Amino acid sequence: MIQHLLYIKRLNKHFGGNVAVADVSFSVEEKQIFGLIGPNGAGKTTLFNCITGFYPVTSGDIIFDNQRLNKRRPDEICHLGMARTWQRVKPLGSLTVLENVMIGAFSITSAVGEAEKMAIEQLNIVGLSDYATKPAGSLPIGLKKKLELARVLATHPKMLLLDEICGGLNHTETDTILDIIRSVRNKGTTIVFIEHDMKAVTSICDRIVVLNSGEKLAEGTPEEITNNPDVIAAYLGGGHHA
Amino acid sequence: MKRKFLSIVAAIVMAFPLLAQAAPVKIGFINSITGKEAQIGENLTNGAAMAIEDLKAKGIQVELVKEDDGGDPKNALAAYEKLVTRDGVIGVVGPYTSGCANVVASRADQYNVPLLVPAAAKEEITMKGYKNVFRLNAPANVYSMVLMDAVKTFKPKTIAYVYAATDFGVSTVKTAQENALKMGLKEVANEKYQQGQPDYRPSLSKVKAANPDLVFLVSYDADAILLMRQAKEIGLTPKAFLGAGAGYTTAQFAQQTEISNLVVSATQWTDDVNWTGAADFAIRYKAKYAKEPSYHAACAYEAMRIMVETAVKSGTAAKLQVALKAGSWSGIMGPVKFANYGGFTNQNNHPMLVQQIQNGKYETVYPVQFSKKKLVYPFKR
Amino acid sequence: MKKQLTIIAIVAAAAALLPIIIGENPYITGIMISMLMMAALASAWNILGGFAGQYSFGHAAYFGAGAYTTMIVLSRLNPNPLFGIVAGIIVACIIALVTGSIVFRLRGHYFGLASIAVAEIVRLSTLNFEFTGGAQGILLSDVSLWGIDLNSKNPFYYGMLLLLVVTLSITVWLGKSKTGYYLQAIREDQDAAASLGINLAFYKKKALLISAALTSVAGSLYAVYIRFIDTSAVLDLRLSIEIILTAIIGGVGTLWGPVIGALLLVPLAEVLRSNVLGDLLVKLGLVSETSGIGIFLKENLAHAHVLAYGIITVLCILYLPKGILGLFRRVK
Amino acid sequence: MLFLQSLLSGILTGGVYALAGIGMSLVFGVMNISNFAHGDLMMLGMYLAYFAFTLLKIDPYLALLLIMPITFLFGFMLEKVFINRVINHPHQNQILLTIGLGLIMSNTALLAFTSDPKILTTTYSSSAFNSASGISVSVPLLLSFLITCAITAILYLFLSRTRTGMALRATSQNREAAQLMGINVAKMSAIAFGIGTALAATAGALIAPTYYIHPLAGHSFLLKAFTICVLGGLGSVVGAGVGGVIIGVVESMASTYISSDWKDVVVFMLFLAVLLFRPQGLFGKKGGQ
Repeated sequence: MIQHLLYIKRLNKHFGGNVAVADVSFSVEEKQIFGLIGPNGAGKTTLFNCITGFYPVTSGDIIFDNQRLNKRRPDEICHLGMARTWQRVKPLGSLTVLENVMIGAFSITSAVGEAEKMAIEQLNIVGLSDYATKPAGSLPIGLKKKLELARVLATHPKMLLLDEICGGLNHTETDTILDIIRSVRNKGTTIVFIEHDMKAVTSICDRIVVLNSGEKLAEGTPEEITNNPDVIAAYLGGGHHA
Repeated sequence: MKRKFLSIVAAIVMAFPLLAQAAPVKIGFINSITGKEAQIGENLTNGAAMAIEDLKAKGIQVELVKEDDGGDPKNALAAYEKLVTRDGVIGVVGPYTSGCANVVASRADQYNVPLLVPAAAKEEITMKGYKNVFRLNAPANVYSMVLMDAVKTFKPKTIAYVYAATDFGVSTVKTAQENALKMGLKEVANEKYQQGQPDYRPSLSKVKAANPDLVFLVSYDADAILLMRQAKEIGLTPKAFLGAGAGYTTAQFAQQTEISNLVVSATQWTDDVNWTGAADFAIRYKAKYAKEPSYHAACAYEAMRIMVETAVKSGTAAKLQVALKAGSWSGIMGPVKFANYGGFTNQNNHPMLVQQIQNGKYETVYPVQFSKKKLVYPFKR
Repeated sequence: MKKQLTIIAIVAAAAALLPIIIGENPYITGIMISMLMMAALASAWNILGGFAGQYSFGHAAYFGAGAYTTMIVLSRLNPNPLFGIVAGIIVACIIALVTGSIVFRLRGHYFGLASIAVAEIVRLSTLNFEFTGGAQGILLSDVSLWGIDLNSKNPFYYGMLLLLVVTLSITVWLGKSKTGYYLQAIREDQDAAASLGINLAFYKKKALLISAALTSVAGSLYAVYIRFIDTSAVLDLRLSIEIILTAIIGGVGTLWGPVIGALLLVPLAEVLRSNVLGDLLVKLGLVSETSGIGIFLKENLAHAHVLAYGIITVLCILYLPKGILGLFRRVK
Repeated sequence: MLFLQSLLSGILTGGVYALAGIGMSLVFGVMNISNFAHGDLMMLGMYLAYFAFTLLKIDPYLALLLIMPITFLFGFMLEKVFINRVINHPHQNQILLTIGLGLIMSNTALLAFTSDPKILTTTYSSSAFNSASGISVSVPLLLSFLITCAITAILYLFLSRTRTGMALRATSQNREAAQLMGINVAKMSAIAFGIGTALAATAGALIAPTYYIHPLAGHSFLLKAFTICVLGGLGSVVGAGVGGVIIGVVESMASTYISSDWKDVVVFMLFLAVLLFRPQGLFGKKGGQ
């Protein structure tokens, strides 16, 4: 039997009268790169916020690594091995790049020296070593995205939730990030991926779920999704280009 | 960093000798010029200033060093220490607030510079046996004592207390309760309030429901007017309103004839008392400051006068202490003598007065030997 | 870290020599005690405000907790002030824990407002209860410790200095520890911090507890030093605001900022209070004592000291939002 | 009887609190600033009413027609000169700026007007309607309550029916979006602060005939105004109105049935309880963060 790391079961999230996520179910296999796509306002980020404990869910279950996440705090979820990045990057502006990554590393060690060592390692992986002593707030957006990635990687997660990690990046930058993601997966980390850039999604994902207006529209391999007429109508027809 | 610190300290150290030049006799005056008690502080400032003027007219020269404590004990202590160690004063008048006076009094024997407290009411100040602490005014317990004595003859049966949650309010009511117990008065309501509220009606309604013969009030200036307005509004009419000093003894309160008529209050001083110079002081004060003198002003005037006159004759702090202890005076506050009695040390056994507002004017009504008018009882609207 | 600790040690050693240099001078020593106290208070506040970005507007509650507990213990239970100090820390920590559990679930404006509400509840309760001395406050005649005369100022000077050194050392140590990094992460972005595994409430509470305990020790020392406390002296909102102003004007989040703020503001307040400036101008013959300006200066300058405080605050926020140390950093 | 009397005086006193609360809530909603100078702006209104009455012989309630435009301009100017320079600064700096401005105002008033409290005595200052059952209703309090209701209604209409009102509301909902829609948010901030100031001053003027006038008199209303804002939901005008009346009644009931010296504690407890269990306030819309 295939080992699933994350199950989403009939998840609902309402804000007052607005339904942001409606009855969404899917599951993510270990070591998969799993894509979550959909037009603006489809509920992708809301779903992330529910999974990572930032929003309480209205109903349904989130099971990660055999643990129910519904009532857990974000920091507990992080310690269970699920880490996330933010669509709008959240650098700890007045701390240095190195210190930002150390904050991530502190979730597995309390020793400052060791955290520093682990952080330097991650900076090397994403190629930010030259910027280690710069304040994080001063980096350009492309490097901030890399920093987000290095910071979550330093928590040594089992699963990584990436919210538009390539958003706002040029082709070269996107390719570097995708390379990093692949290598991370190859080391054993499962990845869930929100992305607008269809090319990025289809080139890297093993499996894709499409959300539209909070509901699950389709699920399948990249080929199945790109050929799905519903998806083309809702997503591509909605003004977005593959 | 360090250098900065040192330079600041050095600047302060150097600034002061400049100020401490030789002068006739130096007296310190600690007062609440700013802060919550600034309003009463101003009365003290005026009273003391008039004393200095009068002394000058008599050819008595003195250098007065004024200090503000802002009502903060820490500042009062700093002020006192500055006065005695930097400015070289041989005697200090003040501070006004009980808290500040308490702290300064507890240090007076350490520096051996006499302190004359003009108007702070807390009993403790002169109950610790401090050699160098003298007090002119009567302490808090006398306020209630004299008020109760004044109405004793009318045989009231019940009493209600309405008072500010301040040191003076709580202390005064505590002694009032003791006195009431002795008189066999029954307490039917006890309403302590936080100052500065716009609405006292709920408390007053409770008092009204208890229907007391006497309503004993301790409030500060503005609160007193507010309370009496709302008392009139809800129709609270006991046989007498007894106001313990402070807010019930101001000219502003008396002017509100609609609400203040026939309110009885205890005070340290009135302008129609038959003490030497009291009436004259009132006239001159009014001419100079365009308002009625409060008892605080009279206390400050007399305290300053006694301090300076005695200091000029003594010349040193030690001699001043002896002279204050031995001397006796008579002036606008009546006879003054700093005596030891009933647990007090160096306390002037000042007879307090009871006054009643009659037709917008304070009239002394008790004790009989100091008064011209009779107490109107019961109270009526 | 070593370097910073060495600087603290050198500064402390120099400060320890000051009373010997100055000699017997209670007035100046008194002002220096106030400076050290304010420096310690602002530094302690800075642990919560500077590191964790949680601006408490209710630190008077912890100062008052220390002062009141110490006075109550001294006057009723045990004449050794050290017991009072320890008891004060315990009470302050209990208040901090309760406060933390309520207010750290809130963010932004709410935290500041809630911290005021808690402090006001503490103040009003102290005013209303009997065992706290209520509105009358608590007066203590004499205190002694191991035969040391606590009527003299030097024990308090060294006590406050020690407290300041401890507070600064904790600040340095925090800056280089996991907790310190976590608190800074919370200050920068709470969501990011939580997503990186930081238990927000736990670390905020930890910072508040450290800050409250240090603040309460200052309160205890103050109480034994002045020997009279009431709510307006040790629990007033004014005190809370003075602490923040000192930290902000010096430079929030820096090691020495709060100290510099205290070294400037306390003497300034004293100069304005005692009207040294007005007297100086008169004595120097720059202004005639009987002229309009002279009379105004003599009579009103004391009135103006809170006004001056207000003006300095506004100018500081507009032109030096990062405090005096921020200015130096910009120059660098 | 006692119950009815305290309920009534609670509601009426709450009306004035409400006005102070509404002004603060509006400023909060549009500018996201906690205005610690609000009490001092109330004090300004008290003095204006006092001087209008003593110097110009204008009834304090009539003087509102003068006070409101003057204080609106004053608030508008304050915003332009000081507040808008810190609009993007951290909250704490904004708070400290308003504290500083408040200190300047109250201490300037201390220098100018001394700390002698002024008493504004009108012919109706201590008059009341007395019912046969013994319940009395203070005339000035009733008048100020009615004026409060009228002002709140006008403000509500202004916010919901006029272009400027709608722009204010849009700015309050989402500053960035409003800017994108072409609303001049800087101007809206100044207008909001002007209205907030005018409302604070009006509250001050309304309370003047039944209260005392002192440079620090506004301070006791500052924390109440905050409590009201939080209770009603920061930024909600209707919420603040209802919140004010609730606070008035709670205070009045607490002093009748608990004790008058504990009533402020009860109010602060209520404040914390609201923060804990309903941080968006009674009328707030947004979900808790």
